[in-house]
Amino acid sequence: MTVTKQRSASQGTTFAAGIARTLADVMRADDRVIVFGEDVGRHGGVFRATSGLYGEFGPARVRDTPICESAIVGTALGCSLMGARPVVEIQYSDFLTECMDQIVNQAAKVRYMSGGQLTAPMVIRTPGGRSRSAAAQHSQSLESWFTNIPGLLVVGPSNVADACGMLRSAIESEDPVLFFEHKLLYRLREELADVPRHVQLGQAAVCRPGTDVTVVSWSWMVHESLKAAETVTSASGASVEVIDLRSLVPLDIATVVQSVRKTGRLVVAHEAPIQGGWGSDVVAAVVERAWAELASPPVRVGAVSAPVPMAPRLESAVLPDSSSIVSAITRVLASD
Amino acid sequence: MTVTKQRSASQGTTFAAGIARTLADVMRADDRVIVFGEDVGRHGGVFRATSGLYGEFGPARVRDTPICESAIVGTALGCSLMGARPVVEIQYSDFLTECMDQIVNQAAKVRYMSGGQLTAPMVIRTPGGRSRSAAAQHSQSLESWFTNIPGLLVVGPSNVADACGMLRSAIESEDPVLFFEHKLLYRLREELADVPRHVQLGQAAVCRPGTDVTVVSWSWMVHESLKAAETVTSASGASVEVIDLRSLVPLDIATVVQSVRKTGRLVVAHEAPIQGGWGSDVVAAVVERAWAELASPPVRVGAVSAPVPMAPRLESAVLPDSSSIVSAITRVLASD
Amino acid sequence: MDKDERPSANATAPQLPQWLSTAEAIRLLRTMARIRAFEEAALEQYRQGAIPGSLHVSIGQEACSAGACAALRDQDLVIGTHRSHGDVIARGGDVRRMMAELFGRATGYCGGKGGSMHILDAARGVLGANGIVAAGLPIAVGVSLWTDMQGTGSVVLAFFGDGAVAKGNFHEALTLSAMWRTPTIFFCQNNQYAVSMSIRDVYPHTSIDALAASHGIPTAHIDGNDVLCVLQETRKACGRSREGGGPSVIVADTYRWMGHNVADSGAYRAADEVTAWRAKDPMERLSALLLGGDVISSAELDRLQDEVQAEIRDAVSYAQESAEPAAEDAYLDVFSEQFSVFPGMGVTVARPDPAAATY
Amino acid sequence: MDKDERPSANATAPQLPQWLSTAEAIRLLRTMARIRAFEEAALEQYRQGAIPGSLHVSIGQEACSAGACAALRDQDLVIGTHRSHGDVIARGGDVRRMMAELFGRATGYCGGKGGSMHILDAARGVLGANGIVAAGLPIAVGVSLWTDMQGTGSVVLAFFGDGAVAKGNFHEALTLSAMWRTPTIFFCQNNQYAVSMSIRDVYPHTSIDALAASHGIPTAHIDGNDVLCVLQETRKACGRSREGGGPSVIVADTYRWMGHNVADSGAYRAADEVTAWRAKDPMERLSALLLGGDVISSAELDRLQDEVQAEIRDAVSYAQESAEPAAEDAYLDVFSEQFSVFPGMGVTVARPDPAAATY
Ligand SMILES: Cc1ncc(C[n+]2csc(CCOP(=O)(O)OP(=O)(O)O)c2C)c(N)n1
Ligand SMILES: Cc1ncc(C[n+]2csc(CCOP(=O)(O)OP(=O)(O)O)c2C)c(N)n1
Ligand SMILES: [Mg+2]
Ligand SMILES: [Mg+2]
Repeated sequence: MTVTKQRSASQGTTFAAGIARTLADVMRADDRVIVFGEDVGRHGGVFRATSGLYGEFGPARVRDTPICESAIVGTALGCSLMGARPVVEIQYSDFLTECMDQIVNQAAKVRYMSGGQLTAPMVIRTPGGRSRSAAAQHSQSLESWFTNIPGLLVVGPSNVADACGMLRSAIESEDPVLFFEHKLLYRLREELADVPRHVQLGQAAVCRPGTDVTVVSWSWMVHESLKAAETVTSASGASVEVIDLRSLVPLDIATVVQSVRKTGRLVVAHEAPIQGGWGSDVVAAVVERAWAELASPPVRVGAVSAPVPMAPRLESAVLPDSSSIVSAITRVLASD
Repeated sequence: MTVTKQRSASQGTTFAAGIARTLADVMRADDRVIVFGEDVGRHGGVFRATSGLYGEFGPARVRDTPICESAIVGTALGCSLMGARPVVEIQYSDFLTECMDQIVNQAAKVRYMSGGQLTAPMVIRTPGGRSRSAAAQHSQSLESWFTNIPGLLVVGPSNVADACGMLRSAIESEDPVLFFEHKLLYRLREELADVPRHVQLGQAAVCRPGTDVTVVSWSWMVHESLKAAETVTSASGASVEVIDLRSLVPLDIATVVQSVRKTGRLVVAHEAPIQGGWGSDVVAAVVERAWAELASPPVRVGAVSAPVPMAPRLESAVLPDSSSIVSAITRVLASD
Repeated sequence: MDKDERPSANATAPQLPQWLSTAEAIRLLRTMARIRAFEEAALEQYRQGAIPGSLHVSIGQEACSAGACAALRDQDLVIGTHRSHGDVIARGGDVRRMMAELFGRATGYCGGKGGSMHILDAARGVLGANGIVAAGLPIAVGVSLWTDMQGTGSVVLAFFGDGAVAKGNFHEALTLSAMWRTPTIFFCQNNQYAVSMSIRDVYPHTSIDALAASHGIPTAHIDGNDVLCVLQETRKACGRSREGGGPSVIVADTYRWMGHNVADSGAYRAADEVTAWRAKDPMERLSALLLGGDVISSAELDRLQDEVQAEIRDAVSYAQESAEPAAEDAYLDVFSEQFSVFPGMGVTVARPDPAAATY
Repeated sequence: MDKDERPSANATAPQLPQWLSTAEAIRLLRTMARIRAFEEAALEQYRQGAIPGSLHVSIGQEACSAGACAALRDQDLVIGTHRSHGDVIARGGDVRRMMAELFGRATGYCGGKGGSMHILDAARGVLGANGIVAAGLPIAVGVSLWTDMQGTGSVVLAFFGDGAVAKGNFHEALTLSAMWRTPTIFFCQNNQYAVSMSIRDVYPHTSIDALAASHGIPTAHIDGNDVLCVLQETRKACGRSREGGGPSVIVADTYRWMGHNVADSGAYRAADEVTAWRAKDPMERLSALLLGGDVISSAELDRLQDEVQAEIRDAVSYAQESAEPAAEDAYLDVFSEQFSVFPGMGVTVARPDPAAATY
C-alpha cells in the first residue's frame, strides 16, 4: 500500500473524516472514550475531525470547552487517571505552548513518579505543521520537543488509513500520546476498503522501496518525499527508498538502519527547522549504528531558521518542499 | 583560562554572586534594566542570584511577583517592546513549561512578524538541570526545545567569569535570550580578577586543548567532561580536547568543526535525554561538515530516556556523569 | 460595574450629548465607516483569491475600536487580538499599507511577514494584533508598567474577546496589573461567541464583569454598539489611569455579523439572533443620531461614505500594484543585525562565520 | 462566602459540638499528631542526612489535611500540592512506606522515584502531591468529572496554597469545574505566604475568596487552624457536591511554622507574626477542647502521643532498614509494558527491537 496510490483517489474518505469515523467506532465500542476541546462538539471541530460525534454521543461524552488549553489537558489527565480514555483536541499545535506543564511535567511523568501506581492513557490530537499562509503562530511543527520528554509517545500519520489505525492504537495505548495531524492532510482522500484496524505505534513503513538512497520522513513531508523520489528517479534513474517513520517515540530506528545498510545514503526531511529538529536524532542514531555502511554524510532537510512568514513567496523560502528534498538527494548521491 | 583552575579556588565569587554582581553593575549603568520574578526581590532569589538588588535599586526596579510565569514573561516582553531591558527569573527551568507561549509565539517572533517594527531585548534567567534528588519536576534540562524556535538566543555558562560576561552580553543583546544557569554551578567559586566585561554570545571556548578526541559540552557537563578528560589522559595518555559551547543559538559550529578536523573523533555530552537533545544537532552538523576527517562515528552522551527519579541511586542510573563520558571517549577512541 | 452611570441612554437620545463636539462625532463615524469599508473590501479580495491565509473581520463591532481609540492621546498604546484591523484604522493607520499587508506585499506594514493576524503599526502605538487568544494581555501589562515607570502619562488599551476570559493569561495579567496599578484599560469586545462557543454556555453561574471585578479592578459593563458610550467609558478609564488610579476593565456587548473567520459560516448562531444584532448596527445608530440632530445632512453623509470608499479602493489598488517581497527577505529580522540566518545550513551562527557558508 | 455560617465560633467553646462523636474527635487529634510527628521526624532525618532532596513540611497546618480528609468517604479522592505528607496520613496512609519514600528506598510508595514532593497512595485515593504550583487543580477537575460521569458519588478534594491563586491554572480549573458542575472541593490552605511572598502584597485590592467566588462557586472563608471548623465546612461542601450541587471553594487561614522548605529559614516573616500564629496551634486547640470537656484525660493524651511517636519511630526504622532500589529499576515505568527503555541507546523503541541492542 503506497501513499502515492491513495493520493490520486478522487472519492473515498478524507483524513478528517477518517479521524472522526475512528473516534466514533472506538466510542461505540468503549464507554471509557470521551472527547473534548474547543469547538469539537456541536461545531464538529474547526477541521471537521470530530464531526458527527456530538450528535451521536451527546454532550456528556463530547464536550465543548472554553479556551483553556492547560485545563483541557489537565482535565483529560485527571479523567485518564481514573480509567477514562480521553481524546482531547488542541486546536492548533502551536497552542501546545499553552499546556506544556500538563503534558510534560504531569502526564508524561505521572506513571514514573508514582512508581507505577497511576497511568495516563490519554490522547492529545492536534493539527500541526503549515497550511497556506497561516503565518508564524499557526504553522509550526513542534513535535521534536516532545521527543526529548521521556514518557510521551509522539506519532503523526501521513495518510488516511494510518490515521485511522494509529488513532485506534493511540487510544488503546496505556501511555499518553501526542497525535499530530498535519493540516495539509485533512482533505486528502483515500478509499478505505481494507483499512487495518490497528497500526502499531513505533513501526515505520517503507512507502517506496529503493536501493540507492534512503529518505526518512513523516506526516505531510512523506508526500513531498515521494514526489521528490519520483522526480529524482525519472531524472537520473536513481532508486529512492522512502520511509515514513509514523512514530518519533518509539522510534523504529531498526527499519531505518536496515534501509541505510542497503542504500548507504540518507536524507532526513521534516518541516520543522533543522536545528533542534528530530532529523538530527535520526542522523546521529544512524551514524552510530551504520557507520561502516554509510557511503556519504547524511543530509537533513527542514525549515530555514526563521518563523513562518505569511506571504506565499516568503513562506516558500522558509519551508521545505519536494524540491528541497530533491537537492538533498542529489547531494548525497553525488558525495562520498 | 581553563575551568579546572577556577574550580579549585576556595575563595572568590560564587556563580550566584557573580550573577547578582553583574546585574547590579548593569543596573547601575543602565536605567532600562529591571528585574522581576518570584522571590527575586526582598528574598534575593531562592538561589541567591538576585541578592542585594532589592536593597540597592528598590521595589520599582526589582519586583517580586506572585506565581504567574506566563504573565512574568509576557510582562517582560511588554516592557522590552517599549525600550526596557528586563531580566526575569523563572525559578526553575522546569517551569518554562508554564510560559512557553510567551517565549515561543510572542517574544521569539515579534521582531519577525512585525517586519522589524518591534524588538524584544529581554533576558529570561532560569536555574536548570539536575541538583541532588530534586526529582522529575525540578531536574530537567529543557534547553534543546528552544533551539528549534528561530528568534531565541539560547546560552548557558559553565563558570563564573562566563556567567558574568555572558549575562552582560545577553542584557545588551537586541534579541530575547534564554539564559540557563545550572543549579550545581551556583556554589562554584572563582577568583574574578580579570573577568572579561563581555563574553560574546555564539562563541565556544576550548577549555582544554587536545589532539585525539573532541568532547563538546556546555554548562555543568563541561566539568564532568574535564574530569573525564583527566581520567582518560591519565589512564591511556590519550589527549582530549574539551569544548564548552556556551551558546546553543547561535551555535559556534566552526570551532567544533575545526577541532574535529584535528582530532577526527567526537563525543557530545549533555544532561538532557539523548533523543531530542541538542547533541544530535552537533553530531549531524559535524557529520555534514567534517565527514572526511571523521575517523569514527561520533557518540552522544545524555540522560537515559526516563524522568529524573528522586532516589540517589536511581538518579545516577539516569543522569550522565564523567564516567559516562569516559565510556564514550573510550568507545570513539577504540572504533574506526 | 457601575450600572447607573451607563451612558448608553444618551446614545438613543435624538441629539448629540453636550460633551461631544460635532467634529468629534463625525470623526467617529468616519472611523467606523473606514473600518467597515476596509473589511468589506478585504473580504471581497479574499474571495477573489488576492488575500492568502485567513481573515477575521470585525464587521458589526466597529464602535469598539473606533470609540475606545478615540479616547486615547497620541502617546497611548494599543494591544490587539486576532480581530484587530479596526485598531490600526482607528489610530489613523495607513489603509494602503494595511491592505498591502493582507495581500502579503513588500509594502505592507510587516513586509508581508505578518498578514491580517499580526498587523501592527508601532509608530502609531499599535503594538500588535495577536494570533494567540489572551496572549496580548500580559504584554499590555508590561507595556503599561514601563510607560508608567517612565512617567509618560501614557495609558495602554488592551483589547480582548469574551473567549479570552477563560484563559489563565487573562487572570494572570489582571493580577499583576491590579497589584502594580498599571495604567491599563482591559477592553473586552464581548461579541457573545468564541468561534462556536457561546459565552452563555461558558458562564452559566457568573459573568465576565464579575470575574474581572473580582481582581479589585473597576469594571464597567456597557453597550459596545454605542460608540459614544464606548468613548465616554474609555475616557473615564483613561482619566483614572492617568491620575494613578491603575487599571480598568470595560466589558462591551457587541456582535460579529460574519462567521469567526473566512472559513466559518457561523451556522451555530440562530438566524434571528444575527438579525436582531444586525439591527443594532453601530454605524447606523450614530448616523441616525447625526442626521436626526441635524449635525450632518444626508448628502454630507453620502459624501463621507464616498470618500471612504474611494480611500479603500485606492488601498486595494495600492496593494495590487505593490511587489511581492523578495524571497531573501524571509531571512531578515529573525534576529537583530548581530546574528545571521543562512538558509539551508541548519544552524544559526554568529556573523561572520566562515564555516557556516560551507554547506 | 457565607460569613454568618462560619462554624469557627463553636471551636473555641469549652465542649465538643453535638455533631461530633468522641471517637471522631480523638481520631482527628490522632491524625494531626501523626502528621506532626511524621514531619518532625522527617526534618530530623533530613538534618542527619538520611533524606535526600528537599522537604516541605506542613507543621502548623495539620488541621487542614486532618479536618478536610475526615469529611471524606472511602471512595473519595484527594489531590495535593508540594506540601502533602498530611494528605496521605489523613487518609490512613502507611507511614512506613511514606518514610521509606522520603528516604528514597525501594519499599517507599513510589519505589523511591518520587520522594516527598511526589508522594501518593493511589489505593487510598490520594492521587498525588505535585511539584508544580496549581497544576493539581485541572487534574482534580478531570478526576471529578469522570467519577461524576460514572455516578459513583465520589467527591474530589483538591488542596492548593495561597500562591496557586495567581496561576492561570487556578482560574482555568475553576472555570471548567463551575461550567460542568463537577463534584470538586477546592481547598485553599492559605498559610499567608508563597515562599517569601506575602498574600497581602499580592492582593491589596481583593482577596482569595472574592476571586474564587467570582466563578460562581460557593466559597467559604474559615479558620484553618480549627479542625472542627475545617471538618464541618468540608462536610457541607461534600454534601452539596454529592447532591449534584457542583464545586465549592474553601479558603482556610493557617500558617506554616517552618520555612518554606528545608533550605529556607523563613526570615522574611516577622518573629512576632510567627509567635502569634504558633499560639494558634491547631493541635493544642483540639487537645484543650478535649481535656476541657473531659473527653480525654491527660494520661490518655500522653498515651496517644506515645503511640504516635512509637509508630513514627518504627517508620523511621523501617525506612532505615529498607533497601535502596536497584539501579535497573530506574528504567521501569517510564512507559507501559508495551515499550522499553534501554539505557544508553538514545532512543525509545518498541520492544522487541534487535537493532536497539546494537549500541
Ligand atoms: C490560546 C488559543 N487557543 C485557541 C485559539 C483558536 N482561536 C482563535 S480565535 C478563537 C476564538 C476567540 O474568541 P474571542 O476571544 O471571543 O474573540 P472573537 O473571535 O470572538 O473576536 C479561538 C478559539 C487561539 N488562537 N489561541
Ligand atoms: C508553577 C510553579 N512556579 C513556581 C514554583 C516554585 N514554588 C514551589 S512552592 C512555591 C510557593 C507556593 O506557595 P503556596 O501555593 O502558598 O503554598 P505553600 O508553599 O505556602 O504551602 C513556589 C513559588 C513551582 N513549584 N511551580
Ligand atoms: Mg468573542
Ligand atoms: Mg502559601
